[in-house]
Amino acid sequence: MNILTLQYLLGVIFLTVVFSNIAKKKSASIIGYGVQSMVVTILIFDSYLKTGNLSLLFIVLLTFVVKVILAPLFSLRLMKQHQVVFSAPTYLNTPLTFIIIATLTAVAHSQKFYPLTTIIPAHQSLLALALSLILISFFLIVNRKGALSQIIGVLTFENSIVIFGLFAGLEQSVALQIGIIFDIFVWIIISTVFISMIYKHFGSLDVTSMIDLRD
Amino acid sequence: MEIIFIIGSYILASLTIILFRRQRNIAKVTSVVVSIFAFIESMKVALKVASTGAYSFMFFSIDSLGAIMMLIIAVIGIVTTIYSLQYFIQEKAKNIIGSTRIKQYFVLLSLFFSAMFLAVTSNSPILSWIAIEGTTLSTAFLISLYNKSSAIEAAWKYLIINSIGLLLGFFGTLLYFIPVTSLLENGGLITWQVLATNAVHLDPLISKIAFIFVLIGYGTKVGLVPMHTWKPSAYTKAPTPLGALLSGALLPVAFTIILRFKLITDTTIGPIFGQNLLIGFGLISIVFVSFVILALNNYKRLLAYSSIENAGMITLGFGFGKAGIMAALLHTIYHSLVKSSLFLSSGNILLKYHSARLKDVRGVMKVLPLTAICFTIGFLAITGTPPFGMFLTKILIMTAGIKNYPIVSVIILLSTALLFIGFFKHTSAMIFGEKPEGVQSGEISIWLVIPQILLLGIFIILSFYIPPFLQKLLNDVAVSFP
Amino acid sequence: MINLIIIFLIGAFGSLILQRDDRLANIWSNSLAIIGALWGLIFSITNFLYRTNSTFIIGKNTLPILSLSLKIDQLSTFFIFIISLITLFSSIYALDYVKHYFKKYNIGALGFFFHLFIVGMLLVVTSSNGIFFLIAWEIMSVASYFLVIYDRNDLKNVQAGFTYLVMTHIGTVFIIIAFLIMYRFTGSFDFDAIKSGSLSIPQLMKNVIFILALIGFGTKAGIVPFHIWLPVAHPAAPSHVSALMSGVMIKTGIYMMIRIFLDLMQPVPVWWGLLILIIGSISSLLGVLFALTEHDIKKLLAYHSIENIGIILLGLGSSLTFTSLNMPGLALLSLTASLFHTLNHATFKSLLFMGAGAVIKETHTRNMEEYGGLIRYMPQTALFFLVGSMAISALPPFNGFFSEWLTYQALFQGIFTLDSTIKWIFIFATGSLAFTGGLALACFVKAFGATFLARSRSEEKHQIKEAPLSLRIGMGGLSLLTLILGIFSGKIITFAQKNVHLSSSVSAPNFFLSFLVIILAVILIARYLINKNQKEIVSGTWDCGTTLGPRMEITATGFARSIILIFKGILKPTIQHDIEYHDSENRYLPKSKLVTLKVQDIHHSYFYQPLKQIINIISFKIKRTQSGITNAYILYIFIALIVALFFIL
Amino acid sequence: MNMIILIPLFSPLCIGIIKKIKAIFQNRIGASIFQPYRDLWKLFHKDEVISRDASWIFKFAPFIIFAVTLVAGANLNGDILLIIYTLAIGTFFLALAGMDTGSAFGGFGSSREMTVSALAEGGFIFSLLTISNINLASHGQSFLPGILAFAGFFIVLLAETARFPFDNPATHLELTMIHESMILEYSGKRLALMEWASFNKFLIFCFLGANLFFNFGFAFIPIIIFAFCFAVGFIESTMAKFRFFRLPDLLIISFIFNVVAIGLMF
Repeated sequence: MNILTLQYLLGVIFLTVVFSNIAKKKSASIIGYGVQSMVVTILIFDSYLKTGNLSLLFIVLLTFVVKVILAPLFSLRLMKQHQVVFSAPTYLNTPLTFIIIATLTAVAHSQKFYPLTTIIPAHQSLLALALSLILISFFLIVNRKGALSQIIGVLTFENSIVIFGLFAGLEQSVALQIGIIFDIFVWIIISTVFISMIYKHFGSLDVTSMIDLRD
Repeated sequence: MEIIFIIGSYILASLTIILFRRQRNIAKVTSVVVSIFAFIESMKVALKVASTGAYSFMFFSIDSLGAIMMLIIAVIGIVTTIYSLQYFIQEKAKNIIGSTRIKQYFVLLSLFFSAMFLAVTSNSPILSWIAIEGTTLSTAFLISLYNKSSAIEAAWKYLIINSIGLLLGFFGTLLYFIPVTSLLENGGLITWQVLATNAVHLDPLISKIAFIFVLIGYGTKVGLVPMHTWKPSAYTKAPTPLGALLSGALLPVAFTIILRFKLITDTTIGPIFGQNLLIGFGLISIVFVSFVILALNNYKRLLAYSSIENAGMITLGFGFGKAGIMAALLHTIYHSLVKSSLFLSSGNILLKYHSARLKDVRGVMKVLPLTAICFTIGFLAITGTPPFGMFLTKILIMTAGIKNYPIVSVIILLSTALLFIGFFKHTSAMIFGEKPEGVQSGEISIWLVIPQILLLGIFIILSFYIPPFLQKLLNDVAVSFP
Repeated sequence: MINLIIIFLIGAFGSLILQRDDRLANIWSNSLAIIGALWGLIFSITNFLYRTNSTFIIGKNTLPILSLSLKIDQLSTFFIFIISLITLFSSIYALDYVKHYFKKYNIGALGFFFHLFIVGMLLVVTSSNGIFFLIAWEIMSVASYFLVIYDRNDLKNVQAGFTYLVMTHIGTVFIIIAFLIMYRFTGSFDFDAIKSGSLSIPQLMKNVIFILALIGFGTKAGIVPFHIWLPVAHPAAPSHVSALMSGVMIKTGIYMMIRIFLDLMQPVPVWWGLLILIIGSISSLLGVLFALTEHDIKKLLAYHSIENIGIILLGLGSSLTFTSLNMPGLALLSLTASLFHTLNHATFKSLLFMGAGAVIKETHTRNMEEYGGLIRYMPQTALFFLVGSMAISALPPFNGFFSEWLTYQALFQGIFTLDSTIKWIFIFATGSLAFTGGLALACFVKAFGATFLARSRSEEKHQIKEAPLSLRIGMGGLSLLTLILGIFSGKIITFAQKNVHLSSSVSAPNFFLSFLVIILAVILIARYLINKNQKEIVSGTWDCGTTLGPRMEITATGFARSIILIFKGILKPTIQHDIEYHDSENRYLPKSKLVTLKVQDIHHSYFYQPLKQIINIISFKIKRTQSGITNAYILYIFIALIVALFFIL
Repeated sequence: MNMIILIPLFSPLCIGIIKKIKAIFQNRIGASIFQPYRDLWKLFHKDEVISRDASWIFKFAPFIIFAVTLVAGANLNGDILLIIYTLAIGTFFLALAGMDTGSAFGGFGSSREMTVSALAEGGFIFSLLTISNINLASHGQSFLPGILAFAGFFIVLLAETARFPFDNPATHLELTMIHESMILEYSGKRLALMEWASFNKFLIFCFLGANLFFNFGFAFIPIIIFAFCFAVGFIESTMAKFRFFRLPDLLIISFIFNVVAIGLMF
């Protein structure tokens, strides 16, 4: 896979993240997450083709099954089951979110992070984009009010770290693979158990109702 | 070898509790037995490390820092388990909590212990990261044990903030790995030693960024100020023994991982960068907490903020370097002992007064005389009044700091004074005064006081006489740090 | 020295063990204290005679900086002498005094903290390592805190304990900073190392150390700006403890000032001494003025401790000025003056506190307005209190006069020999000392008169009986001591003047003898020679026809009203009249009229109150950051990350 | 030692002279200058009435106060502080005796007395300090400080011996009397002793003033004392008594005079 297609795929991920930032409807951001993880599996599959390392194949299958199919389906089912209100409110209105996303991407491409993005000189533009992805997904968590969209935000954040790892030449390393697997495992538990608990106690998945624990 | 036995025994304990759900107090017996076994094992490990130095095998590598942490976890572990036996009997008597929940508590507790032991002794950063992630999970469920809406909210906040922190930590570890993976092709697990040896190839700027990510990531776990927000609500809503464990054991464990990464960054770009960052965070934490404590109205949050302040003091100690490191290590040991005894005493008060608000708690000296005495000694020790050891470590940290950071040390001293006033205001309001009529005086049960007396006893002995093997371990760690 | 401390430690833990049986615990702790005090007296006197300086190291220690080393030189021996002297008398006093706590509180704890308090003081005056000193200092403060809040049913005492420990702690923080700066330049905490290395400390840093040490030890000594805890804490403690606290504990602050300013930081600029002189004069003046406004007897005595500390500081300040102008003779004179006054103040102040304690034990109230006519029921306590008040207002046959006389000589020499601004500061100091003397006299006439003389102001005074035996022995011993110290002060005065010729000198013995002879002569002549056949008829006081109720007598507030109105600039008195009428319509037949005169403590309202408000506002603002919104928390982490990345890269 | 006899012997004489001078100014003949001796003699031989509420202080105070004036008289040329503080014992016991009987007048009298003597103390010490060290004056000119010190001293004399601008010795009006109200309850020999003591005190002050300020020699002392009596008599008949709350300003003026004197002198 030459650099051009990699850039093209990364562009798709970038768009999905931006879209989930702005999208009013919650289901949109879940579908966005699905597309994102699909692209990640393609990338890992590509690095498997290049290196022929069997464990990579195992991870490709795992991520494909969990992130692309299970997670979105599960969240959509959860939304239907709890008749969660469709609109996922955010703290800032859309133009302001756009401005912040733009500034974050500019920061990621700036001179400050130059050493970070030239770990592998060839992937310079890719790494810069991946870094901006990390910052934007971090901002996504801060901006969203619903509990479900916060989880989506955290998962996108985790996806962008994985992408950055892949492009920074860590495909082979066992650490990255273990990290991904364990992360998936953790988030399955959290989303299943906790979401139902919150819903049982708070009646809605809106985080803003949970503010009585203050000094 | 002992470490495998410890972790194995904990996992085994949690399995047995799950399987033999029928028997009445299987959970209690197994957890006590296992924690005693773990204490003996970690004592053996500590003695071995003191005599022969660090050793590693399979997935584990135990150095002197790890040995000290194991000792702390084991001691706090035994005491809290003993305390929680009686604590939950009382809670069940007042039917605040059902027996299934208590079984869940002991299962999660042993998982929590095994995760902590793994985190401290694992030889690869990724394994420690997974272990810390494990602790977050287990404690999240423990916090939401009471199944009340506030407990759920506290658990949710704890979960979200800590997982973001750990993701930052994960990203930081990845950055450390980047130059290393290209070297060794076989894709084996990258250990701390591998990282340390070829840390010199690390690009200085990347190691700086990586250390920032790691510090902020694991700093959320330790609870330094900008990332401390989950602590007060988590400690208040969690069952009391867990509060003692979180602040007594989990805080130092998370801190050791930051220290290990600091070692690597120090070899690449020298200690000054790491030290400045630590001092910065330490300073903000202490100053922030010393103001907030004055305006609190809940004594559990008071203890939470006090552990944030002590975390700040420990970071400061490591930030000042040289004599400060030995003092900071001692401060960690003393803080774990005293803070857990304070938490357990606050548990007694909660059992008696049924409310954590400072306004409702009066005349503890009349209602629970022994707990009041333990609480006062704990308060005097934690705020660093001289006869106890923590004053000495505070002074040693200050002497290390006065040389090249005089203004920082003066600010710290003034804010510790302010902290003393805040803490003292609340404690004297609680201890003295008339007994509210609804509360009948008399200690609940002797088993609820012995753990605190045990902890304070160890603390007082340690503040005057440090056993040789511990002295040796401390020196090894102090030497290994710049 | 070590066995002295061991005795007190045995006493401490012994009384803890025996806490079950009140009587036994009381006897055990007080007898141990008496033995310890006697041992201390013998130790200090032998040490004083043979001029022995000894140093000890207690056990080896694992930590590098701390070495438990004691160094006893003449100065520490003098202070050990004072501590053991007053402990002796206060424990004798305590034997019977503590009986009225028997059923209420745990006597074992009282004994434990009493002994710990004395051990703390002994270690403070002998330790020669900075950290060991700080540990001893805080043991002393924490032990005395638990003694202050001993009578904890009364919430005012707990509040007093709170203010006390907070102020002491702030003082200790300043002392720690001072020691840290000394450590930074001399590389160690040991006093000898600091002393030898003190030349390497730059002058600016020496001034900083001076200011910090002055604030730190001034808070403990109770000099004016930092005195607010003293009138609150001393009255709250049991009387034998407040005698020990105001007699001896505040002197440890003076001891450390002497140790640091005159011993460690020796080549000293002139303005240090002058600043202490000014603070001394202000403290003495304000101390006595606030004492005049008080009608709580123990608070009045506490304010007088501030006044006497001011007088001691005058001596100390002048000796510091003379050393910096290298006039060793005069420096020795003024130092002996301040040390002699420390000893005298310890004796007569504890005597007065014990007297007040005996009165409060009988009348169960501290408010002087409810006393009156107690001399009829408690003649011996009245006599001892009279001796104490004469000694404190520096009337000749007693020791107060001779130490104040020495301070005057030091100040006069200052006026005659020095020039320009320094002279005017000395004149200001002498003026303030003169006025303090006069006002102290007025204050103690009020205190003695309102408490003991004339008729009782509140009715139920019949069941008052004389103070028990051990109280009277304690007070009697101390009053005898003030007399002996007064008469045999000749040796100290000649020692003080040995290398400076004073225009005049006073010899106490022949003054005292002539005084006695003349009084006897007058009595003989008047009583037996001239009117041996006159009768003395006893009848009521002249009452201009109205019945003489308690309302007719002058009250303590009335007595001091004229002086308070004269000094209203400083004291800002507010007089409040509550008039109760027979029937509300006509205003002409008042049933009862209550006049309350309140004085505004300027330090409290212009410095401490605003400071407290600012801190509270800041803490509430900062607390609001914990607002409960999860997104806000994550935002903090995000900002921290961005700031760290930008700031560090 | 001869002062112990001389002072009590001649003090009633001075008071007689002052009364005579006042009488002359009111152009009446007035009692003879020896009248005070006869009054004392009469009082010594009268019976005494002692109040029920009084304690041993009331009974014993006159002897102490009288003895104090004798002792002060004895070491007049000794140390100035000793004189000042011995007289202070006298004031101390006088005020206590005033309060002891529990009558309103005594209480207020001692409160005013203590206020006046507290404020006068500063001026008193400083004036005697200047005078006793006037010969040490370093830079020569010692005339102006002498005058200022004498003015300060004279005001203190009037204050301490309860003479005119401070207190009217002749009146028993409870609003104004200070010294008289304290000895209101006394009678018989104790009243005599108290009166005599205040006479002695007056003479001691005049002697101090004469001896220290005008060192012409021992022979001239009676003349200077007579001049003092004349001045006091003159003031008593020409000036009005000050309101109580203007007295502090007068005493502060005397204090400032002495401070300026010392400032100039050294």
